[in-house]
Amino acid sequence: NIFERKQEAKNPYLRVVDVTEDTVDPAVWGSNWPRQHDGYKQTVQASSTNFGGGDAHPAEKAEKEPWLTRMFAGYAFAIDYRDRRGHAHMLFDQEQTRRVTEKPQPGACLHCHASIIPAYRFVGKGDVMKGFEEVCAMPYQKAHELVDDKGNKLISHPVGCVDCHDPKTMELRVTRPGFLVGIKSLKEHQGTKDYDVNRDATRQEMRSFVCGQCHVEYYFKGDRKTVTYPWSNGLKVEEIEKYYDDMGFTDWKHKETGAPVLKAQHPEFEMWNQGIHARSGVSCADCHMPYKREGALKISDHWVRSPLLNKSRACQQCHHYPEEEIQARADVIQERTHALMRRSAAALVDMLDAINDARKAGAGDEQLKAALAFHRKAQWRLDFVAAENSMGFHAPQEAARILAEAVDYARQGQIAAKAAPRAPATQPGK
Amino acid sequence: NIFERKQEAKNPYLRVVDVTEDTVDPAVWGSNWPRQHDGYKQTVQASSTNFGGGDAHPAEKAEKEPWLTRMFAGYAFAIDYRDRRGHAHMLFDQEQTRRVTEKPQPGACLHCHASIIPAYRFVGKGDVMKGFEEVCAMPYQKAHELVDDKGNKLISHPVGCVDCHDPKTMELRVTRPGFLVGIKSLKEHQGTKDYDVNRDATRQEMRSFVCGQCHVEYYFKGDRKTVTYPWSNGLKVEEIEKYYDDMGFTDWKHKETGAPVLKAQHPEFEMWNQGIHARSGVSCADCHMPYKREGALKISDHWVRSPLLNKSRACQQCHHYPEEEIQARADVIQERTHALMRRSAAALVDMLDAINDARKAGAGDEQLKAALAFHRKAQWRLDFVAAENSMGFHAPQEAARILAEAVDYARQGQIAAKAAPRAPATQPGK
Amino acid sequence: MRVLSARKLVALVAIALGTGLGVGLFTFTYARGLSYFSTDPRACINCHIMNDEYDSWGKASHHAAAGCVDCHLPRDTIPKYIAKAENGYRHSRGFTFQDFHEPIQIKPKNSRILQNNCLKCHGDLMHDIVEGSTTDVTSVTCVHCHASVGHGPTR
Ligand code: HEC
Ligand code: HEC
Ligand code: HEC
Ligand code: HEC
Ligand code: HEC
Ligand code: HEC
Ligand code: HEC
Ligand code: HEC
Ligand code: HEC
Ligand code: HEC
Ligand code: HEC
Ligand code: HEC
Ligand code: HEC
Ligand code: HEC
Ligand SMILES: [Ca+2]
Ligand SMILES: [Ca+2]
Repeated sequence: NIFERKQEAKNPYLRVVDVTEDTVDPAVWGSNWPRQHDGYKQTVQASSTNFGGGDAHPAEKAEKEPWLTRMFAGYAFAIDYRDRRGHAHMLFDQEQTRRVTEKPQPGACLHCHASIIPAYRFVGKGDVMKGFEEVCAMPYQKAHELVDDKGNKLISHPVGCVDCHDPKTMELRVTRPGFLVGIKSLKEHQGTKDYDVNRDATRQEMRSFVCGQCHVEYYFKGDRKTVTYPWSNGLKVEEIEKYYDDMGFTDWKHKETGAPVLKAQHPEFEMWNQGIHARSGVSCADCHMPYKREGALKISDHWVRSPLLNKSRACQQCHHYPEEEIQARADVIQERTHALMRRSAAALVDMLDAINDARKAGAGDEQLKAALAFHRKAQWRLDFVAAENSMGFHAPQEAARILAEAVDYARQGQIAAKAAPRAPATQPGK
Repeated sequence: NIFERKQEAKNPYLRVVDVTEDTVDPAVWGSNWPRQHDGYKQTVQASSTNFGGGDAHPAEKAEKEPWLTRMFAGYAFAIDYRDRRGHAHMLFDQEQTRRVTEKPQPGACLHCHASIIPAYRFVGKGDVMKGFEEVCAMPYQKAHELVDDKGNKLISHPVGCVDCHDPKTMELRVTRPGFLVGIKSLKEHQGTKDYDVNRDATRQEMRSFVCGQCHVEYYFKGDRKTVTYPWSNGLKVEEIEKYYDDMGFTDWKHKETGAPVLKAQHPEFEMWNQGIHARSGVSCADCHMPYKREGALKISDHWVRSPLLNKSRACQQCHHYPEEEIQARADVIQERTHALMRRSAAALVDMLDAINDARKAGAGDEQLKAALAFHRKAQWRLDFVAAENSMGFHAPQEAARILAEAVDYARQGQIAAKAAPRAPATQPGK
Repeated sequence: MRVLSARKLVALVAIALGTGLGVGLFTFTYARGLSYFSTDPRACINCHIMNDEYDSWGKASHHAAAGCVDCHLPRDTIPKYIAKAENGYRHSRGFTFQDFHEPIQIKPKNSRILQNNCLKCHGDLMHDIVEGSTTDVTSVTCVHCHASVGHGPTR
């Protein structure tokens, strides 16, 4: 046993097969790096925590949080919106969601749900950026069925080794066009010109940036539905809001109130950035892919999942407290956030009711202008925390701040709706 | 166990003078412990930070936060309410405040502003608890002028060595009746019977409890104005609120709205208890009295002040970041809290306006019942954070949560006031 | 191997007794259990499992002032060898069966040894602040504030 262990310490990187930019199948890489591949395969497993996703049959979020249905009235998310689960399922879950099966979606969706760069390269005839833009603009089904010259399907795997690793050096790298462009615009805003993430980022930064490729707020820009990260004013909730407001962007018209509202999607990267862990240089991988020892080797656990399922490695490397204490700390943060989320949701629903009442009494868009503006602001904030997947853990005070603002705007919207002049056209002298 | 050194019970300090339970003058103790006394004397110095008190002429808080005047309408705090400063000033500042010079106050005030135990003992004829109750019930000036049998003034020093140290052993100890009783009721609530802080607390706990003697929320109980810490339901803002609600307690009737409101005073101990530092066993003294090296000795810095004036000792032993980074972290927390405080204050003022309008339009207490209940809840929460002296630092997410609730209740109060039936007596058929 | 002094021999017996239980001498000698006699920090990394601590020790403030045993083993002879036997047994066992908690965490008893060793070197300076309590449960431990002296910051 000890003999074995001493041997292991010697040569970790023996390659038995060649991997290239086109090797999307993780099993092939697995011949070279079986330990990482073993971990990767575990992401099919069901697993869940108090607030973390991961069940074998992920529940509709609206089961636990019924107000979501009203918040998303008129949008695809009202039809089907489930808990997330492991990486192995990402492509399947997207294919199956009624948001895709019942609503037309663009190829853009695939940007984060598949090992897609070879497809972009193929369509762009070598130019990944061009291919990316074209695939985004295709209908979802057409994009998904793309084949190469030999008739082989180009898109068939969820996120794989090639999406995060350079096949030659195994170094981390960012491949997603959305992130490459987004981080550049952010750095420019912060005063750094011509930022090239694969050239300029530190290794520790890369341990978060590879995740920031997908775990971010996005929108589809223009008619060609280009996946875009709205970061050119910064990453905070009000900075992103300003981005959308300035360009007059809106995701959909709310079915109950008619307000032009926004959808926030999984802003983990943005939220993490506001927290103390990010400030301290603690990366996504530190918690979600902690080192684990296999014999004499230390490897990154490629079973990406909730760190609360793995507290000894994920947290105790830095926090020398018993596991129960670590869990309790996370609980305090998440429960505070959850209670505030419910509070904001109640305020939002009251506002919706008030606007509906005003409409019934005859108030029109003009009279409800102020109320609808509050609706947009309140909902954006509430959704930003609700769609973020750590229930406030990634930035506890920031999450609470955002929810406090959500409450304030929702209640002000309610007040504005109640104050809106009723049936104005028939009011004389005004 | 055999390799543990036997603890020596000998008295370690070289003493040149004798100090007893009646030695309230720190200068006398200073002959034995000149280094600690030197630090103590520094507390006369002016010093201030972004949000920390300490100027030579402390400003009226309402200069920076004008809404305070409306929040305190009808109460002594509307007349004169300043930034705190160093311990050396506490007795003088209390004598001078217009809250004392223009309003009748009880002897209870002295509990936390003077080295008062000998006075309690004298008045109680040896029974400190009895003396405490009697002094509380006296008028302020009478209590302050108490003399002993020889005609010497009993109350003439701010907090001194004897208030925190046992003169025989120099061990930390709690002397304040308010805390002794309060912590006992808290422990009982938590399931520990007959808790005696001086017997049962660990040394590390004592490093916070000595501060918790005064840096706490309190009220004067009953006609005899007994200083009481409202902790028998727990230390959280809503637990203390429940305590007051259950007993029907109210500090004053708000002058504008007539709501029966509460005053929160410096709940540092309570807020700290909700934070991650307390959870990690980091005591008040760790940050506010860090160790410092003087020649061949390491001692506790008795210049109790803002840790942000002393970051290298107060923070950097545990957080190995440059001072600017430490300051920046505190800034982020305090600025978030401050912005939320302003937001809650705006909501509170809107609510006051709405209630005033309703009253002008004829609504009475009965019609405004709901609004006034919201006023009480909102103001209690806002004041809890505003009166706490760390601008959220002691428990960042908790402070934000409390303010989120304050906003919610204030806006709901505004809504209720707007909805209150006007001039109801004259409305027919309703 | 050099001729052992009588004192060391006594100690060896103590260790061997501890180690013998369930582990066997193979582990002990192959993994250089004898390194427990040494005050050379390199002795500790005969187990690669100690590599992290060794590396971080080398970068932390004390590597010129104190070696592993200065902090982690009692100074007095007899207690020292008892601790060596106990820890030697547990470490060997742990290394063989790989059944210990990771990350490795210091045991309460070894924490007290550590605290005593801080005071061995710094006791004079600490006189005023630790008076009346050094290693009892209610004491203020040095690592509460100085967790990084041995192995650099952990977070
Ligand atoms: C300091 C540790 C830490 C860091 C750093 C961190 N996270 Fe997390 N993350 C957590 C915890 C704890 C949770 C809550 C898990 C739960 O509720 O079970 C979480 C939740 C999540 C979830 C939901 C997991 C689930 O099981 O539902 C995702 C997705 C996520 N984080 C992604 C990220 C990304 C992307 C980054 C970097 C941008 C990041 N995290 C950085 C600790 C961390
Ligand atoms: C190519 C896009 C992509 C990348 C890159 C990516 N993720 Fe994910 N991640 C997803 C998607 C999509 C899901 C949801 C899958 C589902 O629900 O079917 C997901 C789910 C998760 C979950 C939830 C797992 C569970 O069991 O509930 C965690 C945690 C997570 N990701 C963390 C990370 C971290 C950490 C990184 C970087 C090391 C990362 N992700 C990189 C797209 C990505
Ligand atoms: C910028 C990256 C990105 C894009 C673009 C993206 N997703 Fe996702 N998707 C994720 C991540 C990350 C998760 C996991 C976190 C979560 O569930 O919030 C996820 C989760 C999901 C899930 C599982 C949970 C749920 O929402 O029910 C479905 C289904 C899904 N996405 C469908 C889609 C569809 C349809 C589109 C296009 C309209 C799309 N995704 C576009 C990154 C993306
Ligand atoms: C979502 C991103 C992601 C995917 C997908 C991914 N890895 Fe990794 N991988 C990482 C990160 C992050 C590290 C840590 C690298 C570092 O610290 O520089 C890593 C490290 C490694 C290492 C270096 C040794 C170690 O364990 O730290 C190897 C080898 C490796 N991965 C192989 C693979 C293989 C094989 C696959 C596919 C089965 C794969 N990776 C898929 C993110 C990923
Ligand atoms: C690589 C180091 C590292 C890892 C891994 C890590 N943390 Fe932290 N954690 C820190 C640092 C650094 C701080 C900030 C305080 C400081 O500077 O000491 C912190 C702060 C915290 C705080 C207090 C701040 C807050 O947001 O309330 C909590 C709670 C916490 N961590 C929990 C966790 C949990 C749970 C995990 C595992 C899921 C974890 N940490 C993983 C380094 C880490
Ligand atoms: C982890 C460090 C830490 C701990 C523990 C801590 N504080 Fe503080 N305290 C601070 C910081 C930082 C501030 C903000 C100072 C400023 O704004 O200048 C502060 C502010 C204060 C202030 C206002 C100071 C001023 O200059 O205006 C008081 C009073 C105070 N704390 C008392 C306490 C008490 C009592 C306890 C224990 C119950 C405690 N603190 C625990 C760090 C701490
Ligand atoms: C006997 C009551 C009492 C005790 C005990 C006490 N304080 Fe105070 N403290 C006060 C009062 C009263 C003031 C305000 C003095 C003034 O403004 O005139 C104050 C002011 C302060 C300030 C503000 C200093 C400044 O420069 O702005 C800090 C910080 C502080 N105390 C911390 C502590 C800590 C830490 C402890 C325990 C080690 C402690 N206090 C123990 C009553 C007390
Ligand atoms: C339970 C302990 C306690 C009691 C009782 C108490 N104080 Fe204080 N007082 C403090 C502490 C602690 C501070 C410093 C923190 C602050 O300013 O909020 C303080 C600060 C002050 C200050 C300086 C700042 C300001 O508010 O202008 C004045 C004046 C003052 N108190 C007067 C009084 C009066 C008058 C009473 C009686 C009605 C009283 N105190 C009762 C603990 C107490
Ligand atoms: C507000 C509370 C408070 C007051 C007033 C106070 N001390 Fe202390 N003192 C402490 C604390 C807290 C410690 C740290 C004790 C510990 O860690 O056990 C301490 C420690 C000491 C020590 C032990 C050595 C050291 O520096 O840690 C001496 C001696 C001492 N104080 C003397 C004095 C003298 C003399 C005065 C009056 C000039 C005084 N103290 C006033 C709180 C106080
Ligand atoms: C005796 C040790 C100690 C001292 C002194 C200390 N801290 Fe901390 N600090 C901690 C611990 C422990 C945590 C919680 C994270 C963890 O468990 O690693 C923490 C967490 C934090 C955090 C993140 C949590 C939050 O509330 O957002 C900040 C910021 C922070 N400390 C700042 C400071 C500042 C500023 C000071 C000095 C005024 C200070 N600390 C003094 C030990 C300490
Ligand atoms: C200056 C004193 C000092 C020296 C020298 C020292 N250590 Fe440590 N060691 C510590 C401290 C402090 C801790 C942390 C204890 C704690 O967290 O309570 C520690 C912890 C450990 C741990 C447990 C891991 C953990 O983080 O709790 C191991 C293993 C360890 N040391 C091994 C070594 C080895 C091997 C050497 C020599 C290469 C060494 N130490 C040298 C002070 C020292
Ligand atoms: C035979 C292999 C081996 C050698 C040689 C070794 N260690 Fe360890 N050590 C381990 C293992 C395995 C653990 C984890 C055991 C556990 O946690 O139960 C450990 C744990 C520790 C711990 C923390 C756990 C505890 O018992 O408190 C310390 C401190 C430590 N070792 C110090 C040392 C020092 C100092 C030396 C050299 C004098 C040394 N080790 C030599 C294998 C070894
Ligand atoms: C073998 C003797 C020895 C032991 C054991 C020892 N030290 Fe030291 N320590 C020194 C010497 C020598 C210095 C550097 C000279 C000086 O500044 O006094 C030093 C410096 C320090 C310093 C100042 C430099 C720094 O790292 O910040 C601290 C703090 C310290 N020691 C704490 C500790 C603690 C805590 C322990 C126990 C975990 C410990 N020491 C164990 C000898 C020792
Ligand atoms: C509550 C926090 C705390 C605790 C507990 C603590 N220290 Fe310190 N220590 C400090 C601070 C702060 C300094 C810096 C003093 C200065 O800069 O004047 C320091 C400085 C030192 C120094 C360096 C003095 C110099 O400037 O050379 C040594 C050595 C030291 N401590 C050893 C210890 C030992 C040994 C213990 C345990 C008995 C201990 N400390 C417990 C906070 C602490
Ligand atoms: Ca979006
Ligand atoms: Ca009060």
